[in-house]
Amino acid sequence: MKYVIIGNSAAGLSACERIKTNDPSCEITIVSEETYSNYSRPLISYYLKDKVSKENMFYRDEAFYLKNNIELILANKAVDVDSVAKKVVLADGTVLSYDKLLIATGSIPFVPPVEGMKDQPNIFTFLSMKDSEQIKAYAKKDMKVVIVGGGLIGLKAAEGLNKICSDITVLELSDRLLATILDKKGSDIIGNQIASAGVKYLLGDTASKIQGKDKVESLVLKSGKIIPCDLLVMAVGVRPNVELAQKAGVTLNRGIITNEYLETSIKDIFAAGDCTVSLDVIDGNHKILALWPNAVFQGKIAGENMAGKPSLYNGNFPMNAIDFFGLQVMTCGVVNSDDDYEIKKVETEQFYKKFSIKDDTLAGYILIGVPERAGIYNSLVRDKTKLSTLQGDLLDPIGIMHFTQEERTKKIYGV
Amino acid sequence: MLKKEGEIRIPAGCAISGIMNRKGIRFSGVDIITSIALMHDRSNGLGGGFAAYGIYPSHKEFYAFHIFYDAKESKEKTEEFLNEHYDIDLAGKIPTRKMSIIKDAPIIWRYFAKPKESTLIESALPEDEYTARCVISINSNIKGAYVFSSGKNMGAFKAVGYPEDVGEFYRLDEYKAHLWTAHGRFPTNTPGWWGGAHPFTLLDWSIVHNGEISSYDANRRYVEMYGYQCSLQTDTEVITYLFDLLVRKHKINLELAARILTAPSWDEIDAMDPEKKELFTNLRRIYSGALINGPFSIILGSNKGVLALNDRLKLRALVAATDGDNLYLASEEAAIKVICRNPEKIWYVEGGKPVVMNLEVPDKC
Amino acid sequence: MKRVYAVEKLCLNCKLCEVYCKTAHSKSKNVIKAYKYETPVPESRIFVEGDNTASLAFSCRHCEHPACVEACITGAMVKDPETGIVTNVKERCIGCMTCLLVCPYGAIRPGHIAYKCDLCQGETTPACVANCPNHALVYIEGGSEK
Amino acid sequence: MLEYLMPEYKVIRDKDRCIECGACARQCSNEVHKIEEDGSLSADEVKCVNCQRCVCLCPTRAISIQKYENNFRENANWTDQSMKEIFKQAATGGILLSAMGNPQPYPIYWDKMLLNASQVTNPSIDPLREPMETRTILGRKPDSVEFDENGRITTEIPPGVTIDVPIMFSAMSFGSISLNAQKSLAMAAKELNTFYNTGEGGMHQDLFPYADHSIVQVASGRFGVHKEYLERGQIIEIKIGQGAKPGIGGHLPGEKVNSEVSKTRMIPEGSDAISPAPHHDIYSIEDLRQLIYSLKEATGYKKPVAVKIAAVHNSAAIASGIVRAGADIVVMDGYRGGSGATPTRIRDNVGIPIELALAAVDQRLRDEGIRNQISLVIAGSIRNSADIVKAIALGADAVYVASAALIAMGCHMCRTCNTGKCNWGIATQRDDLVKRLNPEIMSKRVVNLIHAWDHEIQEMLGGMGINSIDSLRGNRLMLRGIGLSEKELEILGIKHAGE
Repeated sequence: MKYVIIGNSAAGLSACERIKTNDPSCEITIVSEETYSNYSRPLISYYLKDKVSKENMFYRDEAFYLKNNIELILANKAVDVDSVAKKVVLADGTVLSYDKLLIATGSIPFVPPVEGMKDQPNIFTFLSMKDSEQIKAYAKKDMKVVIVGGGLIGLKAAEGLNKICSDITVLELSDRLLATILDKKGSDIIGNQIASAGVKYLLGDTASKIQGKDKVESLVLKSGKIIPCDLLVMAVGVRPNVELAQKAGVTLNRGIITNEYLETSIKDIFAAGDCTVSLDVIDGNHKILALWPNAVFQGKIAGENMAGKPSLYNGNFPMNAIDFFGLQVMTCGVVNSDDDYEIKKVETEQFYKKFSIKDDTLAGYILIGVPERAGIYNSLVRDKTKLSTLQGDLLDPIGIMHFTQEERTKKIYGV
Repeated sequence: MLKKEGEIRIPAGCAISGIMNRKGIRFSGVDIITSIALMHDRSNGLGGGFAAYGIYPSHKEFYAFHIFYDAKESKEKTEEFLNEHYDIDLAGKIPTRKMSIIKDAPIIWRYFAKPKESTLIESALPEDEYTARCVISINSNIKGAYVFSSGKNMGAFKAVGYPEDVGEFYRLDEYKAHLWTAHGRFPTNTPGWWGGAHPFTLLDWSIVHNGEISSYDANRRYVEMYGYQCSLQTDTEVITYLFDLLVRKHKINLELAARILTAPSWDEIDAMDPEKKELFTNLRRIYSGALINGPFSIILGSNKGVLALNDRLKLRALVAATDGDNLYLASEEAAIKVICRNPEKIWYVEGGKPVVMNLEVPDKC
Repeated sequence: MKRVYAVEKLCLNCKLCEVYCKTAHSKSKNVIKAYKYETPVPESRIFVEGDNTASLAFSCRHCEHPACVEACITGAMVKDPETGIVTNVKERCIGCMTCLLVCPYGAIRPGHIAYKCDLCQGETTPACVANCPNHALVYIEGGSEK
Repeated sequence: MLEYLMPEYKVIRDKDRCIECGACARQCSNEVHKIEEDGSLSADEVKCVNCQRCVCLCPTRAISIQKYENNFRENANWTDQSMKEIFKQAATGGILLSAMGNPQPYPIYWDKMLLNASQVTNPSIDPLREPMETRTILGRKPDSVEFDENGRITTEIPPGVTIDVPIMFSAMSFGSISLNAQKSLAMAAKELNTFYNTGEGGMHQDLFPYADHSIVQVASGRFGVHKEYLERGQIIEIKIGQGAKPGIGGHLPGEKVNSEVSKTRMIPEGSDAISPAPHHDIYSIEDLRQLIYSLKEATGYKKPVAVKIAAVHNSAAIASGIVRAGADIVVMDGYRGGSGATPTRIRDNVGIPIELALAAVDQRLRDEGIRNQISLVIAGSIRNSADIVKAIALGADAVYVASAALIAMGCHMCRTCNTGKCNWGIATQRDDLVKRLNPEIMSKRVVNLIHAWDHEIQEMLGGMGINSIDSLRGNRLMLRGIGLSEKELEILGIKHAGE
């Protein structure tokens, strides 16, 4: 069997492993438009602040490709798919035929139009290794940095740049940082944390105009405020990279729609990772779940199905583990619907815990400063465990003893 | 002052020897003296003795009491006692040879006697038990008197000295017996008391023994529960009593009695067939006090025959040989070969496995 | 593979497993030095939960398909294909705790990096098991209940 | 009221070694150790009973328990001990309670007897090379047997039980000790092929698998006694007395009677289990005979019945009566024998040393010609294998051990069993403490101990030139007294060393 995988990151590589396991004699070709081989996208902020060396960015070495007999094509973009002839056309004209195709093209930055934005050399996005390298090369200590977007990418960029530049301002249009994964209280804690690290942030504001000749020199904000800017990072958000999927003609709804085997609307074309639409098992909605673990998980399922071993994807749910300036933040599922959910929370100077509960099951949580055993909360969400069966309160430090004896025996011995 | 047997327990090493003819053909004491003399080095001159069976055919219905007296008064008291309990048919000195090497001889007297009918009936005891009690009574109550032989048609002859000299002293070349046993003694300390020499006898039991049993006090306290008095504190004495208890009183056959004294190990018993296992388990349980432990070789004589026995671990030498109707037993092989150059069969007696020869025509000679 | 299993009814809540785990993962391998003189203070990879009435020592299950390995964004968390031992390579780990977030057993301890049981890296008997005073931890093959 | 009693112990914590792991605090049921808010540890020494649990559990050996040095004015008559006891009684008005055996400095006769060994005239035996038998059969037996013409024994032989080592575990009831402790002994008994004793408290169902190695006890309270219970035991023991408290019955405080104990004893949960001082159906020897035969009748004459008495002044005559009353095994418990709870005055002042009682009883039964008919088992602080060899040489068939087995399981003789807070999980019914005693580990330790003793017994036997325990029994020539008076030697029936 010939497999072609578009995308050389979490979902793509995870699929490779499963394909290889289930179909050892297969041929796999991976196509990536990146110049680097696989690297861990979430690590680009760590690379920026020199916490991770370049070599450690690559989480699978060359041997991985050799061992798995994978042909890796880098710096070459898949530009078209002929799903009838089962062929993929690359930017350089190469044509690859496939028996099964996986689209794992991930996300691309979403850059909203801003007045005055051209190809200024000091405007950056922050999603790829290349972005990180370029920022690293450009940034100097005394530069004034403005980051548009107080979400995950923006704050990670701020954290990475904080090591280099002393004047950083984050602009967030909504009323709180990390708006999609935190409530106001959580956001305030993060705000304090980044502020104490010397990063400024403005809420309810954003760049409305870029000023400067050849490069950005200052920004006019929505509020009318004008702030100087030597380095602008556009980190408003990402969207699924569905360009190729569109060419192939698969059904889309923002992201690629798949069935539970992660096959797209076109036979033998599968999709996995950030470019897809996933079922959120908590609220039952289909949405983009741009999460590393979900990408790996989907890649695995897609890989198995492609190799002929039926495997079901039952959906996932949003979850994040992030550390900001040394503060550990864990969030999952529903975190900001206080009116529709029963809320249990506790906040102290050291930590913040919040649980959203519905129908005796946990729908989401925020843990700031208390990462311990977050995985158990996650399992409660995933397994829809009836909270009334737990021995002890959710707000107590959770552990294996919260489960009934039968449950914990299962957990200990059930591996 | 050195204490004699009965006042203290004296460990001793020894030589033993025995010859028997199964048909009851009698022969003189020359061979047994030759045999025991060969093992001269195994004794130290502090005790020697013999037992002879079938020597008194003319008085075979009478108890033959051989008695040592230290003094006349002892003899008088004893004879008074004997006259009270027995009808004495014949009494007299046991004939001896004058020998410079045998010193300090006591008065040695012999009586052929039958229990007085009236006193026997009054005692309500069997004749043998009656006699045993009389012997024990003399030995423990009459100072200076010691009955060293009390069987019928048999006799023990013993003295302080080397056994070959003792044999000559008692003129054993002039006696004829179908079973002879002999003993040469090597005590580690003793003033040399004639009564302490071997064989030890009770009724027609005689025993010669080489060894030192480590179970002595357990055995002693066991037999003493059944009316015995171990006044000599010797192994020979306690072993004799054990045989007497098992064979005479409990009616256990001699071979089985030997298997009680040198009981098979629990490992052996566990491996036996169920019936045998039950038997030996019960015997070991009931007769645990009769188990003899420690090194010994013994030759036990009686009117029924002879039994030779080694301890369970075979810690003492004992050789047996057969030739024709004769059985030869000795501590050393050479002591057999010196009187029977080419026996038909010769072997080392196994630990705990008795060698028995029964007289085929008991009480006939 | 052999794993560490807790026998709940025997756990005393003494937490000596934690002490010896820390020591086993210290530089000096000496209890007192590990606790008092080493920086950073070594972390225990086994945790006793509960109280004197009911307690339980818990550590990594070294899953067949470990969620932590799948979720690791750096490639630090690896499962040895031969021994089955799941280890966090400390040189690669950046302490993002995604592994912790996905571990349904709560067996990973947060810190500068993620700390977890490495079965004492192939020691015949892991330190926690060897030092449990009541044999409440056993190191045995398989997963079926004892 | 002003407290006159000062703590008995000091808890010394070496700060240089303490790593503040808190194991001591979590392990101390007496709540001596405490973890302070800053994580440091403190100690309330008044509560310390010196059980050594914290010392043993401390991973850095940072703790030691020392005597609290506080001396009253010296007085050979009014000792500190006697004054402290008065303070205690003046404060509480109660009788003094204590546990385990008599700790007073009375003579220990075991230590005044020496054993013999073979030299030259009689070879010693090497137990590593030669078989060495310690198997013993207990029970009644005839003096002699009769055979049929096929050589089969026709005499009826009463039931006997076989033990591979002359050591059994004496009665400790479920209630006084934990089920795990009992189970450890039961498992050890099974492994060693010997017996443990349920004590007066019935048999918990978890011990049914070890029924073949059980001695069941019938004591004055009759707790837990029913037909099935009797049938489960291999030996039935009537307990008349106990060395630690001759003349009084047992007392299990209600706090120790949890639901399992209550079920097993067949008494209400939380109620005190008080055994009467006498058996109210035994006011004389003929009554004992009736009970012995009732028990035999109830169990079809299939099991030996033992009668256990405390060693008191006229034990010899009593023992003789017991043999004649039909008991198959006579058990005597000396005044150093242990107990879970006993009035201090009785423990320390009533009864006689087991060594003397044993010597007297064995001789008396021999004088009466009945020693061989029964088995004689003794108890009351057998501390090591030499004690056992000496006991058997004096005339015992086997010994019971209890304290030694408990020590093997961790008991440090703090002698506060009566509080029910045993930190070693032995003398307690608190679940959190009981589970500290893992029967798998503890049975192994007990087995190790008995194996070690058995080896030592074999070594000593071999040294004496004996290869079967049968030849040691009553073999008093193997003993010599040291530093004993003529009278003591006479009672013990042994000679002085040098004789």
